[in-house]
Amino acid sequence: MRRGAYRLAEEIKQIERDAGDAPLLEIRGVCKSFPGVKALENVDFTLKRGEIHSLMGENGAGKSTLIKILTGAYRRDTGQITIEGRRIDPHSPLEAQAIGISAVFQEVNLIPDLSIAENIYLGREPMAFGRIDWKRVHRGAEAAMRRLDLDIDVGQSVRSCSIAVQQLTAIARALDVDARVLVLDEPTSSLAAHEVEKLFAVMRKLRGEGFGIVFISHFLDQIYEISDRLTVLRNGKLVGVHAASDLPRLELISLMLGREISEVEETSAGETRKEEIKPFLKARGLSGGVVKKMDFEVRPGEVLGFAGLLGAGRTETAQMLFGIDRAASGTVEMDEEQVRTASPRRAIEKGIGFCPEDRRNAGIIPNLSVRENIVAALQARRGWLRRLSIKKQREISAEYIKMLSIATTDAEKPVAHLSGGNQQKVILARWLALQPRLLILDEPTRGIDVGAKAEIEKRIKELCGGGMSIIFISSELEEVVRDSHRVVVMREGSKIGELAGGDISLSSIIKLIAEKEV
Amino acid sequence: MKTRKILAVMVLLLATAMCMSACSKKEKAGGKLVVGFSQVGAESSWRTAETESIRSEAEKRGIELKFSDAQQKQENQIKAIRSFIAQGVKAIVLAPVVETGWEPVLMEAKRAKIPVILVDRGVNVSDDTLYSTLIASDFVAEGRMAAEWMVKKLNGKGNIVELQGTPGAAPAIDRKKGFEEIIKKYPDMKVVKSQTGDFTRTKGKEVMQTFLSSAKAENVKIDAVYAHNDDMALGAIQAIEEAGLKPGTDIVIVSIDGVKDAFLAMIDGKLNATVECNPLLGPMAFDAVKAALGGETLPKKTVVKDSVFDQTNAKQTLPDRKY
Amino acid sequence: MISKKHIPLAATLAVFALLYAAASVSFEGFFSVRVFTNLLNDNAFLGLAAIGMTFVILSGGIDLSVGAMIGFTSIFIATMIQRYHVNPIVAIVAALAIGSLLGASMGCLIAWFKLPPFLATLAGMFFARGMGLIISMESIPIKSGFFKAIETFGYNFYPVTTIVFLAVVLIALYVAHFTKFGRGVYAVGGSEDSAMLMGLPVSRIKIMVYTLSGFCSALAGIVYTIYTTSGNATAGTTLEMDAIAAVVIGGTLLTGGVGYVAGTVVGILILGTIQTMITFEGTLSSWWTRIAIGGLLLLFIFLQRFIQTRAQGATRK
Amino acid sequence: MMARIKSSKLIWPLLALIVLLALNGFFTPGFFHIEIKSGRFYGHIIDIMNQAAPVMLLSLGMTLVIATGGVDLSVGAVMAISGAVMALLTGKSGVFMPAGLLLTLILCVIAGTWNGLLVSAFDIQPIVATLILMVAGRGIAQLLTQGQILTFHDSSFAFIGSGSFAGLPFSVTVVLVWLAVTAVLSRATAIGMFVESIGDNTKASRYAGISVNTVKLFVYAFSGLCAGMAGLLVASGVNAADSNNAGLYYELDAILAVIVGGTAMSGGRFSLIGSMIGALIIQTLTTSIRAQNVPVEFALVVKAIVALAVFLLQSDAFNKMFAGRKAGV
Repeated sequence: MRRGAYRLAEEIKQIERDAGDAPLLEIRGVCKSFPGVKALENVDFTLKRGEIHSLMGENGAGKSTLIKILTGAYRRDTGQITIEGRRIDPHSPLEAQAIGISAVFQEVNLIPDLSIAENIYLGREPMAFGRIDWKRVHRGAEAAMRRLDLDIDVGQSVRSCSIAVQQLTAIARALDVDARVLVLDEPTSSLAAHEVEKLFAVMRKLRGEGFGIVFISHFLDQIYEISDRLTVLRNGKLVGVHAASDLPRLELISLMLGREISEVEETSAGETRKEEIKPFLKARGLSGGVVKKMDFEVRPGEVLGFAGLLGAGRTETAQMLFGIDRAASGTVEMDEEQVRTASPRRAIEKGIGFCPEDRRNAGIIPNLSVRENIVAALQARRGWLRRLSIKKQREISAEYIKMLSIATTDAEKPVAHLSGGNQQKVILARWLALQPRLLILDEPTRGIDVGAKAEIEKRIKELCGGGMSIIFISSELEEVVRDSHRVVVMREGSKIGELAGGDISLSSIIKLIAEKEV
Repeated sequence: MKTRKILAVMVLLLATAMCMSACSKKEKAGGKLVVGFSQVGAESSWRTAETESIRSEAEKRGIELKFSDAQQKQENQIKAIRSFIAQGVKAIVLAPVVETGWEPVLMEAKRAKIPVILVDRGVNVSDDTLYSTLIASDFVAEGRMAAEWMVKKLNGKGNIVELQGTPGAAPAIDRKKGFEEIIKKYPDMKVVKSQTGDFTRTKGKEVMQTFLSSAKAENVKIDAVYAHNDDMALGAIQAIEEAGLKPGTDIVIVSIDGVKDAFLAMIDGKLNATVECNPLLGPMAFDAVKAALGGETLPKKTVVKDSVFDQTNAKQTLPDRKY
Repeated sequence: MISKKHIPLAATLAVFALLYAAASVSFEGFFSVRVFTNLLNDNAFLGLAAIGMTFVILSGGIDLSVGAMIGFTSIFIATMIQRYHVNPIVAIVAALAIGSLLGASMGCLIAWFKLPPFLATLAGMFFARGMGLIISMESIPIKSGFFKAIETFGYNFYPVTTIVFLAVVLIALYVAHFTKFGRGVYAVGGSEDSAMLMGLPVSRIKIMVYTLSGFCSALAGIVYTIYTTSGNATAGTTLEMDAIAAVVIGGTLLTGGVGYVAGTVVGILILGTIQTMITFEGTLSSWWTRIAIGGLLLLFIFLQRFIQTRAQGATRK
Repeated sequence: MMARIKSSKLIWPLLALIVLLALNGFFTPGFFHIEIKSGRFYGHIIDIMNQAAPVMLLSLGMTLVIATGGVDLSVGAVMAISGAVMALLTGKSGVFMPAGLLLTLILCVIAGTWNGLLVSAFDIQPIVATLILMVAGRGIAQLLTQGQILTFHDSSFAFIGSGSFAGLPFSVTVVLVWLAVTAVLSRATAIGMFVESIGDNTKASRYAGISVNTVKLFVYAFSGLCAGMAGLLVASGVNAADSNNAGLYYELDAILAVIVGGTAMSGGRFSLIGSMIGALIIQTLTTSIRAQNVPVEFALVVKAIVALAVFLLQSDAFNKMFAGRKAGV
């Protein structure tokens, strides 16, 4: 099987020499169904040599399915895929790689306990005298990482690295596998701005070398910055292929959402207020891990944004507040009374909820139903004796499925079967069901589509109207600016400033972050 | 700070080891005769009776006994013997878990000039100078005796069910062999069912329950039960009683070992006979040790006299039973 | 050149050294070449089984069939030689082939049909033990010149069983750290999904891991046969638990992906030392022996945990 | 819908049990023959229920433990401890029987809690944590009885394992009552959901405020209690406490029963009924081997093959392959 693939790759190279301007990759009429869902219906897609082609669409539009078919993780039902006119049929990621298709996925797929170098070379280690040539592995890995302008110890385990470095490692691996088609599925969602720039530089370089790159991102700015063409999918169907320069942003959004443009226009944070209301939560000198002496206050009914670059300590602060990590020092006061949140359970008792950044590992309980996922925290707070009746659970879940328009046919479906955005909404529902006083949202919009994002932002505002307070952590500064009443700006574990009301703007935050770094 | 803590733990460990050895060291100062005893384990009362016999005898004679429990594993016994040799014991008493596989390690003992006394089971070696003597019961003979008693009781006619010991265990194999040898001669006696009860009461009861149900369904009468040890017989008695039959009367039951509970069952009329297999080998074993160290040549095998007890003589024997 | 990730391994080794030192101080005659050679010789077959087990556990699985494989192999070889007068070398090669085949079949069940390793190998354990008993319930002594020669060699030079064990340790170290297969095992144990998406032949690696374990336990059976010059279908009962304990004590995580072959070797030595200490002590009743083994296991696991968290704390800083 | 999902998971073990029984009906003469004598039923089917009782009790606790993603290897040893303690209390010290039962079971809960502490508070892998008690526990039981088999002389205690109730062995009643208790405990409270949630994703469960350690502690303690009851049942059945052999290898049967019953080893969704069916499958197999008079040496191989067949029947991958082939033809 593998030899066949290898031979195929050889033949493809032959054709490559003969062929002129034929598309590098062509997908025609691909269909794929899952039980109860038509994930892809008759989808076409072409990728030229030396092109960065963005695949656009909401959650559930079929982007991930298409990618998985392309990389051999799924088998298509019908349709054909050709590389330079040659029909291919990858059965596994291994075969896809042999053909020249490499992918980096949204959720980083690496082996956490192996080193960066090992991860880059896993499965294709250079051999010398019948043994792995570790020197070459290390040198090669260092070179591959330097190609991404990253000069780090490639011997350290992936687990000990930040998500950004993990992501870059995955990209370095994909680039190094001799790919001709590179698929980047949400590669930038955990990268800081300068890291994104670095990645884009690499992508442009590769484009110049004749690679075809399939790019998926929910950052529209990035899409427009880097893409040559856009293919838009909606509900498993192809709705359009355009040159990026020909398609205005609003039109793109309307293609993706299938709604009237006016509906998705950005709304501003509105009037600022709450300055006079007394804070109910005060954190003083909170320290631990990377976090140093954090002071902040939360007032009822306000959105408190945490802004900062990756590694600024935003998530860590939130985790301390929620009792996941223990604070080395500092106090938290609620209603003038000192509270100790030694565990998430305690924090929940105090009326704090936390929507974690890592949805897959810390958010969803995959094989349990949507209903059970929604009521989990509520039930946990009630304890094991006071069980919610199934009827009550159904009511609650139905209420939130409706409120957050969670797309599921059935509340009894395992949550793992839902798309990422809908999973995120389920977790949001879990916390809303608790009606907490303070809800911490850590990257609630990461990796989800524009529509869901807009809905979540809208919901945040409504909740605050109802008196709930929110700590909002997001890598997208625009979101923070748009939604927060006050913003705590952090750098390297410390608070470096606080902005309120009309002072909140992109430039003011960036200025604060940049200020002392010079 | 980190190193200090690790150090503390290590010291703790060291102390534990020291404590463990403290008592044995003191005794060694007395210059006693040191004998190693490698026992199979503690899988049955019979076995613990044997251990106790050897222990108390050693104490009585002022011998320091190095005891090692192999938990039914031959490799553990081999390791123990090697350790005994390394420790420099004067003699080794071995109750082998199986008959084969002893040649290499016994050779080592011989080279170290340590006499080895085998108890309760022989070993299969090509060179019989590897051990001094064997003090044991003859499992095959026990099977024969049980069969002979049963033949007499049933007048050479009847359906027998057999409760075997653990598959692969030497007593199970031999007791089956001996029993079959005799039964073969009587065409009217037949072993209709034979299953393993793993030498335990629970399994003995379960297997007997199944046999009884089968017999009822197939319309076969079970006349007798032959159990490879008393425990399985005691379990079978329970099963028979629960089925509304009278053990010992409706169904004849014969087993081997002769433990106290078996005697009690015989007095109650529930068990018909048991073939004694004497575990109290301590005195004989240490006599042999003494003789071997004194340079005497011992007979290669001393067979412990086994005898059959039945309901007629159970009562007067019971007060003497030590196990 | 001890890198950060080798700290737990170094600590395990240090604990062994201390344990051994403590025993040497406490017991007369413990600190001798004889005791140390015995330690290797007596545990060679367990060590071989544990090395196969290390790979299985590293891949995130477990193999309960190793003990039964030892019993099967030993009775198989003995029957072949004694009853059918097969050349010993042929018998040994055949045993290795059968062991690998059985391992491979379990691997296929696990990789293709997604059976939990615990179950597939439990069935394998019943099967191997049962086949051994079918071949012969009675143990069989081997009276062959070949085995005699091995024994004499062992007496005059160095025990063959130890040589085989040490050779396999070296090969295993090479396989684990210097081959694609070895790294693949770590990857599959670390994250099966990722390994698949990274293009590793996950199914093939799994099948190979169980084949390797089958081979190792057959080899362990051969060493056991040499060790006792006999075949016994009940040999190696519950040995899988000892092997698992050795692997775990050696610092390999049962969840897979983390651990070292060298750690397993130290684990074997630690288990062996504990056992030797108990024999040297010589007054523990059966039950106290069990309780002592349980207690030492507990003590050791805590100690290891303590050292590991310390080490991790150090790396984090 | 819920019921449908559940039942579809139960279908394979149920089918396996039916096939096994049907085969027996065919090959074992009088397999379904049931006789009534002095108000009590007799027959293979009754034997199976009676003999499966200890493993069924064990598997109730084991189901919850496995559903949290753990495993409890110590149940066999706890069974031995339970019998030994009961024998000492009632036999040697003459404690009033019900009080003896209670004390014994409390002790077993403590033993289970010990496992739970190691697993939860000290975060030791379940196989290793329970291995410790598996090794040491039998030693403790032997220590208590000094390696002897202690005999009970209490007829009311004997009733538990040998008596009959409503024509069926009393052990069947014990199992049914305990199944009901466990079902109510896990499903009428939120424990069942917490257990499944922890088994499915421990981290997310902790973040949702479920006190993971308490739940784990509870399931191991509960497993200890179940093991204690099973130990008493076995001891009462033969009127003796045999520390050396009581419950030996029962842990494997209990684990098998749970897995055969459709609860995944990795944790998550569990089915108590499934585990009961699993235990019955195992016992039916053992009984049919005995009834068929399969030579002892073949019994293990037969067990291996049937077990494998059941595992494969349950394997989605196997079914898919089979279905695929059928469709292809």
